[in-house]
Amino acid sequence: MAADGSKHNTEDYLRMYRQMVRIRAFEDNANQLYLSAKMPGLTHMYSGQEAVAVGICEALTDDDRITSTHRGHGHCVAKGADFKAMFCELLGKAEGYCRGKGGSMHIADQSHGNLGANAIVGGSMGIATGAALTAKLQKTGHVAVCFFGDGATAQGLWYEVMNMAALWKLPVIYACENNGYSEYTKTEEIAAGSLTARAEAFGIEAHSVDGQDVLAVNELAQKLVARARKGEGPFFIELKTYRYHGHHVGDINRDYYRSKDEEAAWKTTRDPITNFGKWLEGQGIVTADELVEINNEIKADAEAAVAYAEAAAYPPGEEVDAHVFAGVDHALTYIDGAAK
Amino acid sequence: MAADGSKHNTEDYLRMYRQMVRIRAFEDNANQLYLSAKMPGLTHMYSGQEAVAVGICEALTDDDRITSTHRGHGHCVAKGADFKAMFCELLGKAEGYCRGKGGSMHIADQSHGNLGANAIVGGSMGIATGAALTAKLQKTGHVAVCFFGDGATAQGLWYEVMNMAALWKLPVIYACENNGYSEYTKTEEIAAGSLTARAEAFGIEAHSVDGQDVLAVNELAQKLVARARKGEGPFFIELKTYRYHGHHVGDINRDYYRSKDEEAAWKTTRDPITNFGKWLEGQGIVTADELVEINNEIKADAEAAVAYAEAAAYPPGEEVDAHVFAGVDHALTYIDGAAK
Amino acid sequence: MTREITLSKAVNEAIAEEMRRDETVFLIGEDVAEAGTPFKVTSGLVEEFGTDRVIDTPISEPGFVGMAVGAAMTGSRPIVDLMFGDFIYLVMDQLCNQAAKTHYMSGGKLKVPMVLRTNLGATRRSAAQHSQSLHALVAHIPGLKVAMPSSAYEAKGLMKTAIRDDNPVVIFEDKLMYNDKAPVPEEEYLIPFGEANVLREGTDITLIGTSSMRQVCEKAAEALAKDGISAEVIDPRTLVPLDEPTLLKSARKTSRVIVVDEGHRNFGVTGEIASRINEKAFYHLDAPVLRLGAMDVPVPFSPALEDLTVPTPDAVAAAARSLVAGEMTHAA
Amino acid sequence: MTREITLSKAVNEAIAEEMRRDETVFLIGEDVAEAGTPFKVTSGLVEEFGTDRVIDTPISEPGFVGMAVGAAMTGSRPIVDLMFGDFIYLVMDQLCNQAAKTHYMSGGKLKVPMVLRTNLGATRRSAAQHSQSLHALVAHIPGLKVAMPSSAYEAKGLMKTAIRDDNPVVIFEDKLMYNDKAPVPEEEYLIPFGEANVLREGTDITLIGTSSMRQVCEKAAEALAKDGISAEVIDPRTLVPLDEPTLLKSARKTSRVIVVDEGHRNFGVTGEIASRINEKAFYHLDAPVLRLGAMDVPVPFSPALEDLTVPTPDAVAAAARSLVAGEMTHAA
Ligand SMILES: Cc1ncc(C[n+]2csc(CCOP(=O)(O)OP(=O)(O)O)c2C)c(N)n1
Ligand SMILES: Cc1ncc(C[n+]2csc(CCOP(=O)(O)OP(=O)(O)O)c2C)c(N)n1
Ligand SMILES: [Mg+2]
Ligand SMILES: [Mg+2]
Repeated sequence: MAADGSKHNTEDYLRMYRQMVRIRAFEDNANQLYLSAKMPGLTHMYSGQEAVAVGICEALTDDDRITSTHRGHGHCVAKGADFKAMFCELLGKAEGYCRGKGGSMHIADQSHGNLGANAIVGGSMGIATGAALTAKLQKTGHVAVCFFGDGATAQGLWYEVMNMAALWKLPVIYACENNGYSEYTKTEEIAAGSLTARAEAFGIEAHSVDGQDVLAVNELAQKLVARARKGEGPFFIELKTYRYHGHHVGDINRDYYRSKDEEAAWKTTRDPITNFGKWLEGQGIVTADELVEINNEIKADAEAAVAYAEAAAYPPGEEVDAHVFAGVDHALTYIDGAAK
Repeated sequence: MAADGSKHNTEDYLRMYRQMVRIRAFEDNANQLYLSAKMPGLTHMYSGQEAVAVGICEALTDDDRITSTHRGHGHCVAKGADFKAMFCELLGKAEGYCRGKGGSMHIADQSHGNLGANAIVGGSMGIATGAALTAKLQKTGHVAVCFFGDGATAQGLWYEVMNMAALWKLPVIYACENNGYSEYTKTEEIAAGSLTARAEAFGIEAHSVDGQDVLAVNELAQKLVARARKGEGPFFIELKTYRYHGHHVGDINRDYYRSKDEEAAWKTTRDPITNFGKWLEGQGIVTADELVEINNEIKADAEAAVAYAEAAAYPPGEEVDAHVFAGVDHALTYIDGAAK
Repeated sequence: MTREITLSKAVNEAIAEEMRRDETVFLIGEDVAEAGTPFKVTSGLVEEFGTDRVIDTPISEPGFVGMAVGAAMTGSRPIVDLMFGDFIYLVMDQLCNQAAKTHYMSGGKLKVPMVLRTNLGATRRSAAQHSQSLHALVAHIPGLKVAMPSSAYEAKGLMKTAIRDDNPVVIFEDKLMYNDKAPVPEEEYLIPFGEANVLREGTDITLIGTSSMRQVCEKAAEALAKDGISAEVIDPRTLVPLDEPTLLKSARKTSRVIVVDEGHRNFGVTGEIASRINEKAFYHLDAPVLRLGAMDVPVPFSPALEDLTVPTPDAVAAAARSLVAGEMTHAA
Repeated sequence: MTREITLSKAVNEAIAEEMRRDETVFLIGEDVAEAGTPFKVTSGLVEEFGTDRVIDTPISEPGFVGMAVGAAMTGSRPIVDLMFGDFIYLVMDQLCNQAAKTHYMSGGKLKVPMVLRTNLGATRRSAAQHSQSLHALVAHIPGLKVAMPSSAYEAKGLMKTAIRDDNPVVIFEDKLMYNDKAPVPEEEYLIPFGEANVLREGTDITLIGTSSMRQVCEKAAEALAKDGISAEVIDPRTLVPLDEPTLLKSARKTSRVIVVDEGHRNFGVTGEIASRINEKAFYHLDAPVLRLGAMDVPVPFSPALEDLTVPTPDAVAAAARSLVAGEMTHAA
């Protein structure tokens, strides 16, 4: 662990721990829902990468914005979302964050500044940078964090917005979660040169950090967020991490691109939750029993939320053409000029 | 001048000189055609940048491919095109390189490996890289050169294709003509960081060279082309140069973004043709009289080609729906299923 | 008070007025500040509003459209200047996957109040990549509103409505009309979306023309009047929403309709408008609804060819005469 | 010899056969090699043809489509795999400004023989950015051919024709049909572009269905047969070129037509087909040509909503019954 026990107070540590456990619990349940064919569509598990979302989001306020990805549950939880509204969304229920219209790949939580997951790889890079533009123009002092994967660095959009962010000193942090794979392909096969150098070429300060170490991530994030607020941004962070599951929940037989040994090694030696828990114990901040208690409590929370979501109602059919246009109740009559 | 007289033979030098003069003569006539309202549409003058096109294209064979830009006459001439077919194209005549369908912004010369000018800034970056992919897959030993301006470096497409070119070691050279402006904006206002660093971040060897010095450009191009043929590519070259005219022929009052003094300084001290002419004289390769003779001869050629093009016929109306699809004489009947 | 101003000036006024009214509005695009765009539409704005609100960008269309989406989601009201309508292909993902869907995907939680202003129109000898009229593409995508001003008056009124709209709106100006003058009130006015404009009443045939095809239809109607044919001319003004009631009312009255639009004919705007009229006014029609669009070829550079590709008043009048005469060209 | 194979397998065979026949053909896209695409359509190809001809790319859709254009211009015949049809927005510039126009802009000097294969289709619970059917966008652009296979048989035959075509061809496969089997000959065959397939003859009404809407129409026709209504079912197979003669012949025979397509209805494919029939078979029609498309909303995630957005056999049959019964829903 990068930080020593004195820098943060106990409450902060425990919140970080709990948030990581909440993400893991959310994912375990989501995976279970999928495997038992209760979840429509498919979904991408964040398990293994918890320290990234939590380390960064703990450095942000509710007014700071984030944009998220297809692998977005972790960011959503870390930014403060509620289990019930999340599970409802995953099941396409009316009480979901997006009234069931978005699902796993588009979950957004406006109340906590999460501008949404995105099913277009790299698709939110402009959005995050634009949020930072609002922050600069309206002098709000807010910061925007753009989460994306190593695979997304191949999208040209990133270079376009980095250039503008650098020219205009926008308060945006590009957070690349390098989990070693983009779908079924190793990162080195799809990324030439160096990721940090790519940002630096635009005059953007770049950092590389161990994405399994929540304290290291948080410490860096605190610093960069504070500097971005003062107009010293943009910044780039590469976070080295690992996804435990397949690319999506259906990606089961994956030996052809990734060995079981490699997976086991990360899970046993580099798990962000286990390791942080051990550190907390070592520092005398919690006992092993207290950790178990936290884990159990969160697990129960998640299961209750799942049960709630399963019982919840689908949106009524008449909502199908609502929300196409803000201010228009039903798009179908509106576009035919009937509602004028 | 970067090279000493012994490296090239006299013939090469004179051809380079002539090619630069041919570009200038072409542009002077094109400009005149526009100002006298004889040319339809508008066009972008290459004058001032001649050493770039000539220095690079002289390192290529007819089988090597180039892609060009909205400011493309120079590349076209340098790659071996004929004045008559070029002027015919600029005037929309049937004998033009593209039967009048392309015009200045789309002039292509398949016979000399020019895959065409492009009116989408950055639009040909994929095309050039794809030409290099064919060269690699079919082991032709050919090289592709992608010409583009400093402004085009803001297009995300470049980063996407650089990444793939680097991963697959494609024989492509990205040649960025940095003329200090993109339309009415100075390069430093639209480009953060460093252009060469952007290529280097992808592991691509990058060079910066004086684009007014035809020998320096040619020497570098010769080396890199030879290495690209051997599979040591891709490469990036930034060529520092200057456009003498406005952004396009109609951009007359331009003091608000560029001073007359700056223009005068480049024209009087940095002209690629004058300076190369002086060097040739200094080396005893030609006399001042011989240079005048060359200039006059080319001027006469250009004027004859203009006269030819002015007298040439427009394409017949029935060609309007030809060439939409290869193998289809008339697209309008074809798309309605009449031609099956 | 009404004076005559150019379409450029009308757009400029609309933007300036809205920027004065609402400080969250800003303008972003290539060379929109000092240069005022190549068409000089935005000249003077940077002097009044400064470089914070009139923002010159690098040549990064997907990038700055994406940023506009994010800015709009967070309390700004960006107006994006896309220099040529042909560049809309570059921004389709940000426009159609992001801007158009965000409100829906978020179940109404997030809004994207942004305007994308761009242009259309051939015959400037600008060849295939600077002459397209691509409004059909965006009209197909749910979540986008699409406006097609047909004169300085509409350009101003629709632009102001667009800027105040809480949704992404795409406005296509005809680049050949920037210097055309039309009467425009001094006083503030807005033109609501979804209200077609009946420019000329008639009884024999309805000519529906979008953007500058309105003028083409008006000229055709004048020529037809000389032949004793009374043509009604309608400008839909917005494609999404489309004022079907007004179009249907006219079709039911005249029983004959021609739809004229400068986009390509094939799988374009005219097919939709014609189909809706056929579907909903079928039993009132005396003849098939005809359609005139840009020829289904890339726009050629040569003036000798380019002029053949766009609908003209003569072509519209000729089609109208044959319809009124009851010529059943395709009856076989 | 005919056996039953899946649509996936049919596409795979078409690509493999053409790659064997012509060594300038190569396949490029994300995870097309070892992974064989998420839909496993290209499995096994890399083993036979190697990584030089089955090329995995980074997530750079505009980049690799642009490269395919350049490769096609210089003697290769690339097949581009675009993982989801929704990503077509990202490649519109390279596809529509470059690939579609190069032959024309060069006056016939340069050719772009490439295939872009992608997919369409909702109801996989994949939400708004992975469920779109965007074929109307490309059908609008001159210079592109557009094929819409409706079964394994068409998927193979059209793919082989596409690969041999000297022009850019976009093929939209229905991602819900990848595992559907159909009889496919062992022997080589090609399906020419511009030849519609009359799947079922009928006399009362014509149902035109693209892609999987063919099956929807076939099911509707079966239901209608039980009611004594004789429906003709036609699959256009290609949108560009469109086999107008076959469609018109049927319309003139049955006098009633419904066009069904899974793209959005507004400004989409159905409008064009309906308009052409109205225009050229008007005097033979007893009723307006009706259109069924995907609902004009972004595709919602919730199963409860998503299922409402796509045309079903029931909806087609109901529309057909009302047409045949002469109900003039919109006659007012
Ligand atoms: C534009 C686009 N191209 C392709 C895809 C398909 N796709 C979904 S996730 C993914 C891999 C993303 O890799 P990375 O960015 O590293 O994120 P990770 O999945 O590892 O979290 C791909 C190719 C997509 N959704 N969007
Ligand atoms: C995609 C796109 N965006 C904008 C334009 C308009 N435009 C034409 S040339 C140009 C400036 C290009 O600058 P640069 O690349 O430096 O080339 P230069 O004109 O200096 O040769 C712009 C913005 C365009 N043609 N294409
Ligand atoms: Mg990854
Ligand atoms: Mg420049």
